[in-house]
Amino acid sequence: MTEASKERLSGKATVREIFDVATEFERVAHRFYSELIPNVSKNIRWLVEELAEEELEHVELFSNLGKNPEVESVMAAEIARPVADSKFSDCVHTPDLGANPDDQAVLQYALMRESAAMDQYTELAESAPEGPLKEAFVFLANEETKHKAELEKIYYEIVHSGGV
Amino acid sequence: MGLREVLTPFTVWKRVFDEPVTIKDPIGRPGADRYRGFHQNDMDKCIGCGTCETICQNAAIDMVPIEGVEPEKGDSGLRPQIDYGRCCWCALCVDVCMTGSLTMSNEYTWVDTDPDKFRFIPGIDGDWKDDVAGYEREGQRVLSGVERIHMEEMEPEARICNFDEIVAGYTREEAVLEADRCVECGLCVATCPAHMSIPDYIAAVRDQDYDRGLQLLYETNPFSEVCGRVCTHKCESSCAALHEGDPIAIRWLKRHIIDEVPFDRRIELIGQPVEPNGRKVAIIGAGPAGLTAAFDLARAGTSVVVYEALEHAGGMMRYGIPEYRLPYDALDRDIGVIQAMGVEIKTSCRVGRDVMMEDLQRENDAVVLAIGLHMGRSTRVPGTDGPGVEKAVDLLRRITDGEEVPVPEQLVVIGGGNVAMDIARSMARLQKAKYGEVGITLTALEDIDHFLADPEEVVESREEGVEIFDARGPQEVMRDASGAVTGLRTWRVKSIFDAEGRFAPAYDESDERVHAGTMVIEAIGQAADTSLLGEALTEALEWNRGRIRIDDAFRTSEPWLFAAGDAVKGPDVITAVADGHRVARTVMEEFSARQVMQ
Amino acid sequence: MFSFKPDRSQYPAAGEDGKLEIDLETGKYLKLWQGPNHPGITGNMSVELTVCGDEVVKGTTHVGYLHRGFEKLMERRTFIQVFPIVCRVCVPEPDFNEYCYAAAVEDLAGIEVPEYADWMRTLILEMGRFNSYMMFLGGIGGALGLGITGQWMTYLRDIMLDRFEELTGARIYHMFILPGGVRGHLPEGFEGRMEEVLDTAERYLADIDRVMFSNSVFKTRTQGVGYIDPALFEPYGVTGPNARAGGVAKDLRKDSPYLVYDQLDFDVVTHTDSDIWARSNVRRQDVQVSIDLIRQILRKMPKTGPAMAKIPNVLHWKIPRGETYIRGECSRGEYGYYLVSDGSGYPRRINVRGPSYTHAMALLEHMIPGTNISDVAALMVSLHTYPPEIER
Amino acid sequence: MRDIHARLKQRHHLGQFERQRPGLAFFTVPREYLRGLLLDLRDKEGFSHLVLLTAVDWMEEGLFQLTYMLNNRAEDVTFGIRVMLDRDEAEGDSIHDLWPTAETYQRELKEMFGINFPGSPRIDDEFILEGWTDLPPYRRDFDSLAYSQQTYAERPGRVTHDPREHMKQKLYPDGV
Repeated sequence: MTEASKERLSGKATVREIFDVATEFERVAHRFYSELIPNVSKNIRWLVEELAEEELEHVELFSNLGKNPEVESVMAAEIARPVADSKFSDCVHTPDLGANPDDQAVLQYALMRESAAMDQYTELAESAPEGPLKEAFVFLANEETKHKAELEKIYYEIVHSGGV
Repeated sequence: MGLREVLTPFTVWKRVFDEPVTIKDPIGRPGADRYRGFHQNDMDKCIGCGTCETICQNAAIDMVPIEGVEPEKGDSGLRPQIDYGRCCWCALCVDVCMTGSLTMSNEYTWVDTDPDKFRFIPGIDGDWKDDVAGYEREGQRVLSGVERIHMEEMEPEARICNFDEIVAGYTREEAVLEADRCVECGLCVATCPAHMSIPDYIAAVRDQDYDRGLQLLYETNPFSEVCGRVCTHKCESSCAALHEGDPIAIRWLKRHIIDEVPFDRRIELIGQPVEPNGRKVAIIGAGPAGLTAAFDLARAGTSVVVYEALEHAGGMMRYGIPEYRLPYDALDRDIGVIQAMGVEIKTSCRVGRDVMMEDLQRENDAVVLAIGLHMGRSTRVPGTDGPGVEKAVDLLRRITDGEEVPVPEQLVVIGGGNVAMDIARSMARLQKAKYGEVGITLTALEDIDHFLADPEEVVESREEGVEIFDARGPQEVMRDASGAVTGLRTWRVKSIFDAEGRFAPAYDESDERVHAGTMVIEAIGQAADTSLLGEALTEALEWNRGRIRIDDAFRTSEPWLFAAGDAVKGPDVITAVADGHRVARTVMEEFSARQVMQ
Repeated sequence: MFSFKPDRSQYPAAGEDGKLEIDLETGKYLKLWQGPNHPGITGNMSVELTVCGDEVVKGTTHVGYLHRGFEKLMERRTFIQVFPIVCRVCVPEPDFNEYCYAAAVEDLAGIEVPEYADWMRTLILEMGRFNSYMMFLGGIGGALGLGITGQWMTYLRDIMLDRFEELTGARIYHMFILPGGVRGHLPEGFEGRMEEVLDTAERYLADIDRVMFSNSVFKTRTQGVGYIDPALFEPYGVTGPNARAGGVAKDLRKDSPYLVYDQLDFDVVTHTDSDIWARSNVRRQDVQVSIDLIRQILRKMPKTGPAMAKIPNVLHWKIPRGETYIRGECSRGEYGYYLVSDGSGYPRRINVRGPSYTHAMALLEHMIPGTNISDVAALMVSLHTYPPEIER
Repeated sequence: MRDIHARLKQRHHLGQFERQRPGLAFFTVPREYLRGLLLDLRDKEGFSHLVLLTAVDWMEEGLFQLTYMLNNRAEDVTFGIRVMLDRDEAEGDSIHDLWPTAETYQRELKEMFGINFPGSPRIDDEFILEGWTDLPPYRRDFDSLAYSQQTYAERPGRVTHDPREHMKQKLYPDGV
């Protein structure tokens, strides 16, 4: 068990730690999808492109938050570490979807990620100190919930329809 | 003659003291409950079929568009306007009304100085609009037949042992009786993707003029053997007759016409194509879209070659639909007519392997892509990788090809569409032959009321012993220590659609079930295999959420390439036929445009 | 009291060939038009009278004032579309048209009408007969200056029309008897309301007996006037009450029972004198028969049961090739529909046989010479003719 | 019913006996045998009631059909006797001397169908029509709709729509 994992299990974390992981989460995701774009066949590229674009918005959100002095002031505070944190942090490590993944594989991965993010942000929205950071987490929790729902619909439409 | 006869008449002077019997104020006197007064029309119930106009012997009724009422499936958007200068109050319009929307109030006084006021639209105009009293026909309509003529079908016990066709087809007597029920409103025509001349060919059945019927069929559909059997018959869901009875069996009547015209006569009736125009078109995929386009193009004098990867032409009509629904010889007759128009079909010729896309592009004036959806999707729930899990489309294809397929005693099908029913019923027949019993469990996400499969498919599947579990979401294919499939674990689906009607299943994890079976067949969805395009063309083409982007006229982003059928649109044979016509028209328009350019 | 015995030996003069020689220039004769707009009850027809003094020497019937070409119109309509037209051939008793037409179509198409519909049709026809007789009794009184009967009979007809209205949805043109059956069932409580009407009618009819049939003026002016020799009945196609008044007990309801008449108990009313008095009396008694029949029907008819047989889709109903003739005993005699189908969706030919066709034309013209001008109105009314049947 | 027909068949060259229902039958007789047949029926067989006399225009076959409906009231039997006439030289034989009332029928047939009955009283007198110069109106080739359209003016302003065409225009104007 690494130091980081031990820390994670301790139950408490500073806002900065959480903030950094989340920023990294979004950044990695954006990079992952962006790099995936050329590797998938053109007919499913729309899907990866849409995903990358959404993540980019989140990356920008975090980078703006980082510059916000109000947020800076609470960075040292300690808050409860979310239960979903371990699953969420694992997403920082990107999977290998193979050389030429199909739409279903991309969707399954995206769904898993959205699900982790939704849980993480929902908890953080509860526990974060009042202020722009909390607002951001509330916003993100909503966003990810919506994304997940939308992705599920796309998933079912692509995979489960045509069964006429 | 006595005095008595002079005096007796005077005895009636007693009546001088009687109350007068006249009605003091006749203007306010209400008509009887059944009085045939001014018309009323329930605007929401009315479907604008115009039957009232047809029956009116005074020509008092016009069908007129109404602001705010737009034409839609099963509703022409028109509503009757009545000219009271002509109306004779016979109420045949009320009696013949298909929905019962048209009634009459018991109001009968109306004074106006403007004669044009007396042309009025019941349901919009008139103070008596909501009056309760007045003439309504007693009970259901009697002026046109309410019940569908029964179609003879094989009993479950008889049909489960074989792949023989289940539906017998109408006899002439039955067909004429069924055709008689049609009121020729034509609401169905808009619903039919190919806009077949349904009322006209039904009239041909009534007249027993099968030559005319066949010609009408071929004007819009070269696949009447097929559509007469397996069409999704959406037309019947917009039939005026369904409002107080059974819709007309449009599909069976179409089949009846084609049944009555021998193959050679069909070719004779259609006639030969026009003079060759020197153009060449390659069509990829010998399914309904590709072959319909081929038929139209060939008849217009174009030289057409259809490239088919599989051993026989027909696409999903042959490889997806089981023989008991669509016998191969029926399909062969439809294809035979198309070939008789000079269409060449190269079977077992896979584009990308046996012939290259670039060559087709080079050697033809246009290429039409009609490849369908032949790749089965998998749920990819845990356990789906490995032996014992099959895809329905693959199995159906193998059954058609006469290949040996594994037939376990007990198996599970995932899916609630027609493909799921097709594979379940096909496997049921194979099980019956092998074990003497059927052991099939079918699970579907949808609840039974929302199955995508045709209701009769569900009914017949059950009759044949398929056990259906609706609203079950697959979670895992169970395997034993040796890796052999033992069953399918599912959760109950709490709800399946969101407010917009899109798929968004929510599960009840506490309601778990394991459906035993040594094989799981996935029949959930299909995808197009676009690998034949090659990387360069795939990159060059524009796409729309996974499908090749086409415009309204079925042009792709490449000027020489057109696409149609399930691969770009879906979801059924008749839509593919409609697409085939449209793409053929586009190709011909393209040729004319090029001619002008040159 | 009065006796009028014209001496026909002098005039009109007859030529060697037996033809009348009427020369208006002599000033001996006068042309007089009775109708078409006269206040009697015979409707829009006229009789061109040639009179000499107050004696009529010649009468010629003219019709065509309400010719609408019904038979031709019917040929242009589908079999169902003919249904709303037929009743219009006869205003006072339209239902025979509906029945005969429907039965003719059913006969050619081989349709069996449900029992309930047969009873209902019988009821409707008797109600119509009642109304038609009301018109007659009012009319014959009016023709002889007895205005009150017309008022009473109009009232009785009106309350019967109320019953028609609640049963069929219309007062005059009921359009209730469809080919295949009838359009509906009896409304709730109909029997009671009908009984009130019949009861009222009987009371008024008793007064009619007093004011008309026990009236010396009426008797004098009708007895021995307008005599038809029963020997003329067959040559002139005389049927119905006109023939029954001459002792011919022919009534299709009895002789050739249609609908449910074989299940009903009634007598055929006859008289022997064959004059206006006899014809009026027969009709007066026949009203009572109708009243009794209506009561019987309401008592005996089934309470439920289908009103319509299963018929093909009327919008393209083709009737098998063939021809048929359906008749019934209407208030004026034999009413019939001759229907010819060529197998298409339209009738090839429909011919309406109305009793007035023979009564008001050949018969009337034959009877008129020798009558007094003042009796012509009563004579016309006594034949009980409705001109639309003639010109259809 | 059938025996009367059988009895008279040979003598009057009767056509096939067509029974419509109990008590009603039709058959055809050549024009020249009509009078003899009617006399036999009237005087020997009890068919003394002339129910009606009318015509049917079989324009397509070039024929007029005269229908003499005779009834035997005692036996409750009605015969419809058909005489087929050449439509171009439409002429029948008057029976006004057998039934005086036939005069009216014959006058109407002359006026409405243009079928002449020489010798029938007042055969050329106007019956229903007045000053009619067009084709006899009950002939099939007289188009009563066209006549009414020529004679009367329609009140303007009425337009109707065919549901099928209307839906096409609104939903798929170019046919797809």
